Amino acid sequence: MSTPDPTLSAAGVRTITFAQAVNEALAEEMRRDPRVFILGEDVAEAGTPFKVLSGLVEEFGPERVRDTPISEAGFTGLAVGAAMTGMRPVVDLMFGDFLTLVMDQLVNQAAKTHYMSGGKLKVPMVLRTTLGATRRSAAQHSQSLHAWVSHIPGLKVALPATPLDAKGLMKAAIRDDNPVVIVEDKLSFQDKGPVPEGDVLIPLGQADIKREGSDITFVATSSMVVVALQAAEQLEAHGLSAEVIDPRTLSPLDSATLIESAKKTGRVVVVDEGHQSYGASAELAAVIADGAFYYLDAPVRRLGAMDVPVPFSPVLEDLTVPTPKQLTALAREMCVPA
Amino acid sequence: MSTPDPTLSAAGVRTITFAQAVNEALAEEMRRDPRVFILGEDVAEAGTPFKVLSGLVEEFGPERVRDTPISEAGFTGLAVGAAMTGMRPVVDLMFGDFLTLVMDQLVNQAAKTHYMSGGKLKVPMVLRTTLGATRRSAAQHSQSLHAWVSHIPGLKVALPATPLDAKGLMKAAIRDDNPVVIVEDKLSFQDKGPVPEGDVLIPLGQADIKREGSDITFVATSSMVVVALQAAEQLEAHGLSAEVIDPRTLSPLDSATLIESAKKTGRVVVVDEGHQSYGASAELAAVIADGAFYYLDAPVRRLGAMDVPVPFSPVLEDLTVPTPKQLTALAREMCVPA
Amino acid sequence: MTGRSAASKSTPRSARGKATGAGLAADADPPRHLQTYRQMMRIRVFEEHANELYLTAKMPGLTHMYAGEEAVAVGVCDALNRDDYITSTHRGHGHCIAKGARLDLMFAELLGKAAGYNRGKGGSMHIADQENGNLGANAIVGGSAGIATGAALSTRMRGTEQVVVCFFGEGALGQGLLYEVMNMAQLWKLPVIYVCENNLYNEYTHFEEVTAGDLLGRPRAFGIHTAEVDGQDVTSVSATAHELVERARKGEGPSFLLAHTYRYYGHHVGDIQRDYYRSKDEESHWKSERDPLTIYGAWLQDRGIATAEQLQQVEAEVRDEAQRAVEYGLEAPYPDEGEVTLHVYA
Amino acid sequence: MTGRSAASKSTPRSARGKATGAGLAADADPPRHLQTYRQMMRIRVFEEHANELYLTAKMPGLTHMYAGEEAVAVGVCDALNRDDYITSTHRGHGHCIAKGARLDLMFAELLGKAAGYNRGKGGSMHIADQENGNLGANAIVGGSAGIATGAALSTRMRGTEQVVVCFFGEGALGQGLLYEVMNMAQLWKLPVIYVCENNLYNEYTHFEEVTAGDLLGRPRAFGIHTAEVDGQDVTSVSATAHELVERARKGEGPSFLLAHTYRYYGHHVGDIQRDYYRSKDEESHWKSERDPLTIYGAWLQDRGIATAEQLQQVEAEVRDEAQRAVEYGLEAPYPDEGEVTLHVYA
Ligand SMILES: Cc1ncc(C[n+]2csc(CCOP(=O)(O)OP(=O)(O)O)c2C)c(N)n1
Ligand SMILES: Cc1ncc(C[n+]2csc(CCOP(=O)(O)OP(=O)(O)O)c2C)c(N)n1
Ligand SMILES: [Mg+2]
Ligand SMILES: [Mg+2]
Repeated sequence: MSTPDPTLSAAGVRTITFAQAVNEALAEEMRRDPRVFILGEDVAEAGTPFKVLSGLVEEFGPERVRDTPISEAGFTGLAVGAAMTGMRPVVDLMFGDFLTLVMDQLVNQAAKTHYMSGGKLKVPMVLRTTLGATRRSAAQHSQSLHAWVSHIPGLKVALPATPLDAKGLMKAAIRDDNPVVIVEDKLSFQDKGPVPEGDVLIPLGQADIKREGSDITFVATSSMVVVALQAAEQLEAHGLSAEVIDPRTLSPLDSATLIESAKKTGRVVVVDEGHQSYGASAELAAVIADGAFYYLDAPVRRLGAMDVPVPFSPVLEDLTVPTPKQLTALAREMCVPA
Repeated sequence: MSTPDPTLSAAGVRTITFAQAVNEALAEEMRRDPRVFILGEDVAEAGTPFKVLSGLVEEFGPERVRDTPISEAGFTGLAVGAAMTGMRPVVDLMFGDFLTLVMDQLVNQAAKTHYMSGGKLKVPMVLRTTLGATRRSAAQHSQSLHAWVSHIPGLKVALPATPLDAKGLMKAAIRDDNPVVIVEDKLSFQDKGPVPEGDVLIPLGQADIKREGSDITFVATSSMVVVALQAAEQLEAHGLSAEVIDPRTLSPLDSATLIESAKKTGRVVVVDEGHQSYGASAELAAVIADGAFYYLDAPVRRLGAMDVPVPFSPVLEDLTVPTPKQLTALAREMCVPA
Repeated sequence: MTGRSAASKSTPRSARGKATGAGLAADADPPRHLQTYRQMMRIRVFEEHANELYLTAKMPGLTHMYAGEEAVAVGVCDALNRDDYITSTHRGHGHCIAKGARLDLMFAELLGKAAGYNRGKGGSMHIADQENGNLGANAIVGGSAGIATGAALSTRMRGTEQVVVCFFGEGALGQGLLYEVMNMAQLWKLPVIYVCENNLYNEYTHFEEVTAGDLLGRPRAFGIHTAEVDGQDVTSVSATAHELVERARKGEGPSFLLAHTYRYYGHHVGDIQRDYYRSKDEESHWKSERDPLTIYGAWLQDRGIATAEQLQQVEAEVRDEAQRAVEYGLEAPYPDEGEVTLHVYA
Repeated sequence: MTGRSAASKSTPRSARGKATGAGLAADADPPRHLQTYRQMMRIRVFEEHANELYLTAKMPGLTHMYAGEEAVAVGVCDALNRDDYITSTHRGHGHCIAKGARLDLMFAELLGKAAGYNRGKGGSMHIADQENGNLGANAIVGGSAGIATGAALSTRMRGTEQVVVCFFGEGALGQGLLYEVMNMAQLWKLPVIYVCENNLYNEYTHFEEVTAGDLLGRPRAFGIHTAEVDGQDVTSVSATAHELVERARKGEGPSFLLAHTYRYYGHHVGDIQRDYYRSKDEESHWKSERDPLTIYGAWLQDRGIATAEQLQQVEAEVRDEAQRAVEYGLEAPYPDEGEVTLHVYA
């Protein structure tokens, strides 16, 4: 799939925000399937602190848009049990940093139930949460911990980067029979983009070529897609053509699309907002460096968040997240004939 | 550092088990420093289910070898608070799978306190836990989740593979002013090796060349070190010389030693018992593929645990963990001139 | 699954669909009582075999035995319909059998065979029997408290009359998760019954050394209805369970049942040298004075509901069933290697 | 740290080393009372400035204000020595000030400046003041309960007489961690006082909608001593806090203090439109009838301990101090870029 997507010029396509796209996906799925319900902190009247769920409780009522106590492990556990017995819960985990509190329910319970039961039980649930720094929220409200869940067989992991992907991945996740973690960049909720009305389903496991190019490939996730696109534009002025690929789901991973692009351009930078060390960027880089080994003109490079807790002070925080400028500089350095 | 270590031929070197080495390290440090204490489930009279701590409560009493309720998050939190206020706790987390329960205390609290406080507070604690499958313990008691903690700045992570390393890394960890996670292979507790009496300190961040070789490098962690050594022996019969490098600590990572070996041999396999995808092996492979790019004769390959929850049935479980046979086959394939 | 259909010959016991309205003691119906006695005996004999399989190195890994605690699982499940749910623990064989499972498929699971309840992939600590509403054993202490409470939420949202029983040991009172979910269960009046099996020990530590205050104070703090029973007396357990299940079905909300009991074997099969944490005297006191099968057998005979011969007959039948079930398990084939990558995703 | 020494001129208040033996009400000593009033006023005015800094876009991020709850932090800290510990929350400015912090270094922290308590690296949600025993605010609800309890264990193991206060909002009762650590605190008789600030709301949800049963039943379940106070009345808070601290120091173990209070602003500075979850009437009732500064001011005047003029004088001094502190914070330099990689490891 490559942008511009033909479906986006069809009738019924509106320009809406990322938050609206998520909201719409949930509303459509809840209308379609009475088993779908939402639970989490301040999801009902408040519509979450980010207001992503505004209006849903009015349409679906407080049973299906259910405010919980501040009990992340508890309500994630409830979702697992509800999913095992015929419901399709969507857990709202306010900040990705709170994954720390739900790992047992997610990893030891949700992810393993289908396998451990020899295929008898299944856990069709979605857990949506956030990633992303530079919101001045300091070290416990700014982490991008998607590498953890991507490491766990039995979980699927989606990282939408545009309103369209946000809608399409959410709908696919809700219809999936497995536990799916959707990580949204909390700084992109107000970003706008074209989204069709009604069913948009983006298969889990399909990367998206967000921009075609020939000299270098940027494999970028979530918040870093826009960084890569900006860098790609800046590089044009330097006569360099960058391709931007968004895996969209880390698990399953569409490694074929990544490797193919790497073979074409011969140069790759992986950009991801998780800490660089032992982050998702390591897996993507390792897969590409292995799969495209004989085609690479330079080592696969990575740009991740700095390996430091996210500092509060804006002057420090801004240093920790990869920028278009850094990426442009790195790409130019890599494209200089050796 | 390279084996055989000269210190191991010195007087006072005994052949003891991995469990005894850990026990001795703790006992020596507790004698040396009254601030050191242990807390966890069944650590006192029972000496843990693996009997690693046997005898310590008799010497140090139940205050310093403290049985806790089955409250992993709680007692890890207590350790953080105790460490911040002048003690040096060693948390005993019975199974590595229970990391799921303590991630908030470890990652959001212990790891970040020093940084968030601008360097004023520190958290000198050790958390020891396990990894490793093939014990017929099924999916919730067999995981190797060290990649998670390695991803977190502020934590150090050590994976001893021999009794000597077990002693030396534990002692170094206890004296370190940071939170250190030590992950021990639960199947190696009865393995024997030479260990000197008294102070053995292995600096955190120093890889060990467990075997020298020239044709291929195996970077192996924890339980996989012995797998790599066995493969290396098998390869000798095929005229291939394998070097085995054990990073010993994943964070800090001695990447220089890894890259140097890769440059020398031109071929690398990373072997680690975590799930392969998004595992520690990805970081090691990415670091080497980048750092030794121009010296590599083949792509850096990885052997991790299969990306499946660990099955109970022995016939299935044994398929999930890398074996010397697999590694030998892979190495031979890689060493065939292209 | 050919293994399954072959297996179906070996244990004729089919789970009762509906629970009888009241507790055992209110009922003089001999078949029901003999069936209850049989269920307790099946657990007892199952565990004897499990221990033996370990000692003779035929069973992979370790397993935690329920012998001594039979009256709790059987008494509680006496109040449940087949489509009611339970969640179970690492010490789960008793719950599984009491909820209606077949011994042969259980042994097959403990032995890692494809015919097992989980196709050999779960083993003792994860045995699940969905058809009889057993959502699975759990190797994380307290780990199923969320699942049970969520299943209860699900029954309400789906508009069924199902109830859920969450079994756990007193050690699980150490896990914060339990408090989080009890709060929600009470807030939303969910039909879940928390059954705390206090067998005195968290592994090798007496519960009093690691448990402050009053056990029942914990559910009460959330306004949850509580009850306490002699867990060695199946008629008491059953009577109370019927009350609590009735409450839950009527929408009156969750409850918490504290059952006092004792495990006969070690924490797991390998825990043989136990002197350092509990005395031989204590063990033999429970076995000789407080044995649930003896107590119930005597109760039945006292009331003329069953004769000693009838009970012996039940035991003989159970021993026979169990023997055949073990053999079935031992002979059953292992899963194909290809199964290792099956069921990671649905 | 030149920033620090420059700053030291601006706030003369040096923390009292030792708490006086008894609660405020038992004491007619005007300086102590005026100092208490000053502390409450410092919190109130600090928050006015914090709000203003947000509204004028001078402060990065969001912050949670303590105004309305001053009597709790100040009353509790009245019972603490300087070397006693506290742990604090996302709504932590009040705790920090009450435990002895300087306003200028606090503003510097809120503004991300190198002179701040945490060198700008923590911000409002992580402000810590080790020299005065404040082990830090925490952005994880309930996240400091383990730390506080562990600090209490540490005081015992080190053989000191220090006690620890763990502040948290009633929302933290939803976190399982709290139950896990209360159990250990009681088991080991640790000198920790859990202070639950019930300001009625968990963010945008009334606590009754998400909290079943009885708040004090929770600590009581573990056998923990409990007390309840009007959190708007600093003399009551102080009296009770002295009792609880005394118990803890004497080795009589943990306690739990439930303080009823109210926050005046939104959940955070950005929570301005609040009608959907609480009424303007409710807000103005608390502000006009239950204001802790007004209540204490009246109490002081009724007893002739202070005059209206004296109180106004205190307020004027505090406003002046705060104004200078804000300016100090605004003018202070940001940390050097090189600091970003400092302090990851000790
Ligand atoms: C979260 C967690 N912590 C520790 C363990 C190790 N463990 C297994 S059983 C057990 C004791 C459980 O005691 P209790 O809940 O009373 O159940 P019992 O074994 O007595 O039936 C422990 C500590 C575990 N499985 N899960
Ligand atoms: C574990 C966790 N869950 C959720 C949040 C988001 N959050 C921040 S403050 C808050 C409400 C806290 O309410 P309470 O404990 O009563 O404190 P108050 O804000 O009223 O002082 C929530 C849900 C968080 N910071 N941490
Ligand atoms: Mg027990
Ligand atoms: Mg509150």
